[in-house]
Amino acid sequence: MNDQALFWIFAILAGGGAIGVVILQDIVRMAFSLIISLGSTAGLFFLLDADFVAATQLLVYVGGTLVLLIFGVMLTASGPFRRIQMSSGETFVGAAVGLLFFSVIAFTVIDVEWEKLAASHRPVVDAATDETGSTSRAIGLRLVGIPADTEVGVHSNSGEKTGYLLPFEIVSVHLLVVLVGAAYLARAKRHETSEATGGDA
Amino acid sequence: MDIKACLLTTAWLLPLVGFAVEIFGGYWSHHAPGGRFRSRLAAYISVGCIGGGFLLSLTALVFGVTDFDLSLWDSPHHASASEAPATDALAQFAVADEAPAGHGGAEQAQPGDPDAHEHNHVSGRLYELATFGKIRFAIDYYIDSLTLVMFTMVTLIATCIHVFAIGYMDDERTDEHVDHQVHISDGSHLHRPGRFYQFFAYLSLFCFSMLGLVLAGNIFMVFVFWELVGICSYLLIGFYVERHSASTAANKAFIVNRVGDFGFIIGLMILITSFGTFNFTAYNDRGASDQPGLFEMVRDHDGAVHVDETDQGRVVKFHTPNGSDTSIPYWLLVTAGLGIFAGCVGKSAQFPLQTWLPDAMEGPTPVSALVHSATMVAAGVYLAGRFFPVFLPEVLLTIAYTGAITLFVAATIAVVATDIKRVLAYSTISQLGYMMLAIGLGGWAAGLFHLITHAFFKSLMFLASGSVIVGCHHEQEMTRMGGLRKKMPITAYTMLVGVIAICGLAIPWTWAVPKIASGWDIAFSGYHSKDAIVATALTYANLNPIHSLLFLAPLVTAGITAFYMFRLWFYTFAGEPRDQELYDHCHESPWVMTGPLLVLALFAAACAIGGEQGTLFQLLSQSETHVQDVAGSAINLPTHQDIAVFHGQAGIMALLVAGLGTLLAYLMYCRRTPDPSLIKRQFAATHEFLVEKWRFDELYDAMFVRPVHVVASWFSGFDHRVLDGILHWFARTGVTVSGWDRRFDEGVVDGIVNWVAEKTQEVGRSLQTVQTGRLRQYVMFIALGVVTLFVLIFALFPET
Amino acid sequence: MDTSLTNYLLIGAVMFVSGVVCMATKRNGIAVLMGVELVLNGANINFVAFSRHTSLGLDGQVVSLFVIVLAAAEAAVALAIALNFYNNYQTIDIDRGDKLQG
Amino acid sequence: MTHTLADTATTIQSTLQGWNLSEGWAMFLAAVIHVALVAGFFGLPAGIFIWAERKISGRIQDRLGPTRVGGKFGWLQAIADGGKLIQKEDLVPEAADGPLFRVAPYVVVVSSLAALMFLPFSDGWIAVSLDIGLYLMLAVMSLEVIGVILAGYASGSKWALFGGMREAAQMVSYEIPMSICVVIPIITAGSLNLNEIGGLQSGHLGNWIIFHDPFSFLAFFVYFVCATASCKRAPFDLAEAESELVAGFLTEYSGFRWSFFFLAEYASMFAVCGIAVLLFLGGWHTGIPGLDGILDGPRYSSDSFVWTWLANALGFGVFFGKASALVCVQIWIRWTLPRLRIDQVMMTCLKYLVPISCVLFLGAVIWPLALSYTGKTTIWGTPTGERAAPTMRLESTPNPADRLPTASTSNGETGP
Repeated sequence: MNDQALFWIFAILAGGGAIGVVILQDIVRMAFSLIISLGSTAGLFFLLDADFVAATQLLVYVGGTLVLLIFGVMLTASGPFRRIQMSSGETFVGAAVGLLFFSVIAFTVIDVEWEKLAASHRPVVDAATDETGSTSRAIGLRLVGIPADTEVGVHSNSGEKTGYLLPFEIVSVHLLVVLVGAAYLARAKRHETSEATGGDA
Repeated sequence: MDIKACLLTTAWLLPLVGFAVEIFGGYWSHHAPGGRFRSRLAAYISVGCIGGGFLLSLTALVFGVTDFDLSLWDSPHHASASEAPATDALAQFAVADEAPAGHGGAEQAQPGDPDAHEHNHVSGRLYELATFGKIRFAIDYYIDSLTLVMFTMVTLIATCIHVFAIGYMDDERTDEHVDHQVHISDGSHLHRPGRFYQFFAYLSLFCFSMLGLVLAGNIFMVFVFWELVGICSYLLIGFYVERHSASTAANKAFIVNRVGDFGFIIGLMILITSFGTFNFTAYNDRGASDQPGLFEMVRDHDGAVHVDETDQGRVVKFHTPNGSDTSIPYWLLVTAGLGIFAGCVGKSAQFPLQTWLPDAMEGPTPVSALVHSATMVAAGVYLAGRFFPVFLPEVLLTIAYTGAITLFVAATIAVVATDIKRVLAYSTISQLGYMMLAIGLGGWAAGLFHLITHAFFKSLMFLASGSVIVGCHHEQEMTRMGGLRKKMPITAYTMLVGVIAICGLAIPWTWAVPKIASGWDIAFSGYHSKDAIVATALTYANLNPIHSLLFLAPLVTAGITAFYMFRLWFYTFAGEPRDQELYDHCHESPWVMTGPLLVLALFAAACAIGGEQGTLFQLLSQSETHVQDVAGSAINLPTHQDIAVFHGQAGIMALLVAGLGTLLAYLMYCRRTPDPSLIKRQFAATHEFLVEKWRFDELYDAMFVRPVHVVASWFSGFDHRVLDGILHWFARTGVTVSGWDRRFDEGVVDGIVNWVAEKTQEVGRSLQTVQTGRLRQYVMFIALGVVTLFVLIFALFPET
Repeated sequence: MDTSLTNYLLIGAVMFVSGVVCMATKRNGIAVLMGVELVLNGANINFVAFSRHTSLGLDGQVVSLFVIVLAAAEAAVALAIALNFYNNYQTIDIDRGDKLQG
Repeated sequence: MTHTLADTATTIQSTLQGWNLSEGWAMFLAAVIHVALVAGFFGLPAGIFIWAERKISGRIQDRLGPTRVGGKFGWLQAIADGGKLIQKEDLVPEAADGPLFRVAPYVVVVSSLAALMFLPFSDGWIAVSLDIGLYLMLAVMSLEVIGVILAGYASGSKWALFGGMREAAQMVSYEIPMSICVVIPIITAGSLNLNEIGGLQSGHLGNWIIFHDPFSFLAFFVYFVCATASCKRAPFDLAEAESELVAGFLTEYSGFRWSFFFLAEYASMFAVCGIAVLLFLGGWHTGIPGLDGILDGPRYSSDSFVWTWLANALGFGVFFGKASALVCVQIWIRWTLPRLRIDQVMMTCLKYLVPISCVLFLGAVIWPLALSYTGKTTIWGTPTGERAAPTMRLESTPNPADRLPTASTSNGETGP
């Protein structure tokens, strides 16, 4: 029951924040509602027992990326650009397409009966996490190339899983490239962009 | 590596350096400081190179004298000569005559013993270019006393000539050189930028090639540098390309040489294919000393050739250390020798290929001097000497006769020539004939001895004539000169030295008081060498009476030589000036030209001191391969004893004849009794014949040129009608076919391509409107696209 | 007890769609970036939800980690680009940046 | 959420459920009570430090500092200030963006106080014990900057805007070396769990991670600099640089919203210093071998509640003392060093701290390998395996990582 309650709180905050980003006109308020949305997404991750992902979401996304975005907002949103009005036609079309799109996805989501999947593979993450309920060690091992949950043997086609060492390395190199690239793109007085990247890295 | 080899290699490569520097740096020296006149830098560079080469060769010579343990003053030759009094000469000759084979035995001790054989040359490998199985292409060197002497001689003379050329070619150091002998259509003279540095670059290359030829240790290298020498002579003879005569002369020299080289190549091919090696001898200095060389294979240490009678006919068995009985047919070896000699004929202008040399006078005089004395023609004689061991008696006989004919013919032509340089040219030919004759007669040392001495006095005389020509403002006709000795004393008297040297005049103490002063005649170099040759010829004639002609020809020619040489000198320097105006304007040449004259005069006079007991001769005879008579050949080659026997008589005869010739010349051209013009009128036909050089050119014209023209015209006719016809037909067909092809192309292919292109363009234009460049619309399209896809899928597959 | 997978997916759908709409309607460049972040997060929610409820296992979480990190990188570069855009056009309205239209 | 440690939240909830309330209500009440506890309990150190700062600065400037309120030490000064601030009117400027302006202080104070939830004051004395506690703590603390930026932006004044932007830049850049330095003790201890890291440092001083190897020793100081910068303390207080920007992002604030910022600042000071103590300075251990031995017994054997409680109380005292000492050092620095320029701040971070911390990190990674040639796992400290391990880990089903070859490489791996 209490997870239920927490879920609904976070869900409403996340969805509402997202919709707020669309609806609001003031760029700064959009940013704020985005923060709310992403932060409560972190909450949802907690409810999904993905504590490490949740913490990362907070640290990197909310603490890094969004600060970055707001920073950009501050740099650009001088006077006229705080609120750029769009024609009502656009608004209407956007809303229509959005609703269509949402209906499509929602139809799919509801149409598929996930219970089969869910029922069959219940204990995966429990097995992967250690008894403290933390997935951090499992994920870390996975990132250095050792799939932890194969040891438990619960995982299907567990035999040849080799983890994520290569993607991990690739991503780190990619971050370095981004660091350089951003530092180059934002020349002169705007070092901050590149630093933020480093912070996330 | 042997010290001599080091020195000589350096001396050999120095001129190449000079050549490279001048050719590539020439433009720079063109613009060197000094206004519109170019700097003498190029000249200094090449003089430095060749001079340094001379010093190095001299050092090498000194080393050689010690290394080849020359016992100069008590050599067996000298001993035998000294204890062979003229009185019992005939008796000893009789003994020699009865037992000709004994000479070989008596001789075996001296050059026969291996260590002496080891000591008289140094050969090795500088650099290996490529190896194909057994055949090695390599830069080898073969150094014996001949090589050393040749190096010293060539570099010394070349140095003098370079220095002389600095003065002679001085008018080339300008951007506006006027060539007075070239008339352009509008009657004016040709104006061209001077070619000072090119000239010296060519000279350097020339010396490089000649030295390379002398140093060469294998046939391959010999051939390469042989051809290089030919090229350089071509470049230098045709130096004034604008003059038609010069270019034709260059072509003539080149083509005639090709004729000889044809035989030469054949000879080389035979040698290579049948001996399987390029090398002259096995290496004894550095490099793999595995395979024996040509010379060792043909003759053993005693100089004997093993001839066997097999069912294939006569064969020459190779003399190999491992005793493997490989052999070459006798006639094949003879052919090889003849081929190589053909090459020598071409290079050193022997009968019948002598015609190019006089025309080579078209080149600048220093070039003539170089060509005539040190490099070009010397190459032929040197090569004949070098390949001496390979020559079989038949070949030697051919060489001897060729030399005899050449020397006589050339001398006779020289008698009537009036161009000062042409006289010298013909004299060169006849002197070369002498050398060849000597080699053919087995007087190896004598021939090369004459080569060296002749090089000195002939270069001297050419330079002197060059100085005369410069002094007389490029007037070469002797008939217009006269009495110049007052105007240019140095030239005149140095020339006189040369003349005396070539005529072989001397005060023969040997004959007068043989006991005390044997071989100590008061004489210039020419006397000794010619004397040696004539002595050899006399001995030969006595050993083989059938070939007495080979003795008469040189003897007579000695007289003729003396005649025409003094004629030349009297014409030019003595008597009264025939052309007053010319006489007034002529002047003595600057020191840069007279200096070399003096140096060369010194050498022409003194280089052969002591005659056959002198240092030079001894040096040369160190590297003489002693040859034994081939069994079954009718020829008996004279030995040193025999020559020593006849030496005295030969000397006297030669001297008398020469004196006669001199006297006649004096009477005719100073005393005018008998008047030469009278004689000319009386023997008009002969004179005409001689002036036309025995009509050799006409003969060749009739024999070769015209037939070739006729045949060529036939072929050209065939070409024009038949071949061109066929070709044209093909061409026309091609044109028509391609016409169709073109129509197909333009119509069908291009049509398709253009159609596709247009369609693509239309589609692109229609799609252009979609690209609004607006990000948000793109996103909208994406979303709509997804939705539509979804709807489509569900419309098409409702059951899934 | 657990909330069903469907709810999470629906939340993800909401975030995704609103992100798309945000991208499609907002004229402010930064706002478009926010839309992108929303889209990525919607996807992330799906990943994590699947990793919790289906055989995807921890891989889902790992993938979402990668997504987060790369999103940060993307944001950095995109923001740098946006600032350059602002410097060159003196506006952040991306509709001005239609130089590429055909 | 699964909790292995019986932390306060679950204790309260279970007790409430003991009074047969429904689970939902129990949890709700538990949350309320918990928040009250946290706010009150963590507000306390903040108040103390506010007072301490005034006294210390007074001493440093050769003044007496506050003397009036509450006796000659003025120890009620903080409370008096709070009272005054609460009475003030809550002003929102005309140009400000109302809602954001109002909400910003809450963001700041919530994030900095919530960070304290993951901080163990003694073994097991922790609000929420997570296996990734440290990570989460840093994450939550990094949210504080958002509030500051919003505050600076929403005030609608250029001073505030500049302050906010400087804060953003400074925060985002100083997070890099700070997190790298935090990673060093983590790889030494092999755990993200603050409680566990603290428990590992029992025994004599050599067991403190700061003395584990030269790199962690240097890392402590780098971390301390970054921490000072990340809670906007002098000489890095560019965000509220009185001399240039009137009061930075605080310019437009007054009353209790302003006091929230103030509270948040001191709370986060205490938080970062607490992290420093736990990561480097041996947590709640005294560093005296005998004493720690005595205390660790009851501390890790949960048989007798009272002794455990007493031992933990002692540990709390030790921990609090260490943390307060560090805070005092920060105060001392503030009143000693002049303020840097913004470019100097940036340069310090990017050109010096980042490379230094990277080098230290590499060194700390290579250190065990280098040591492994000497056969020892530490230079002077007791090998971690033989130290007393926290009991709450004892009844654990051995986790899968233990059976993996790579899991036991770092010498911080805990075994029973």
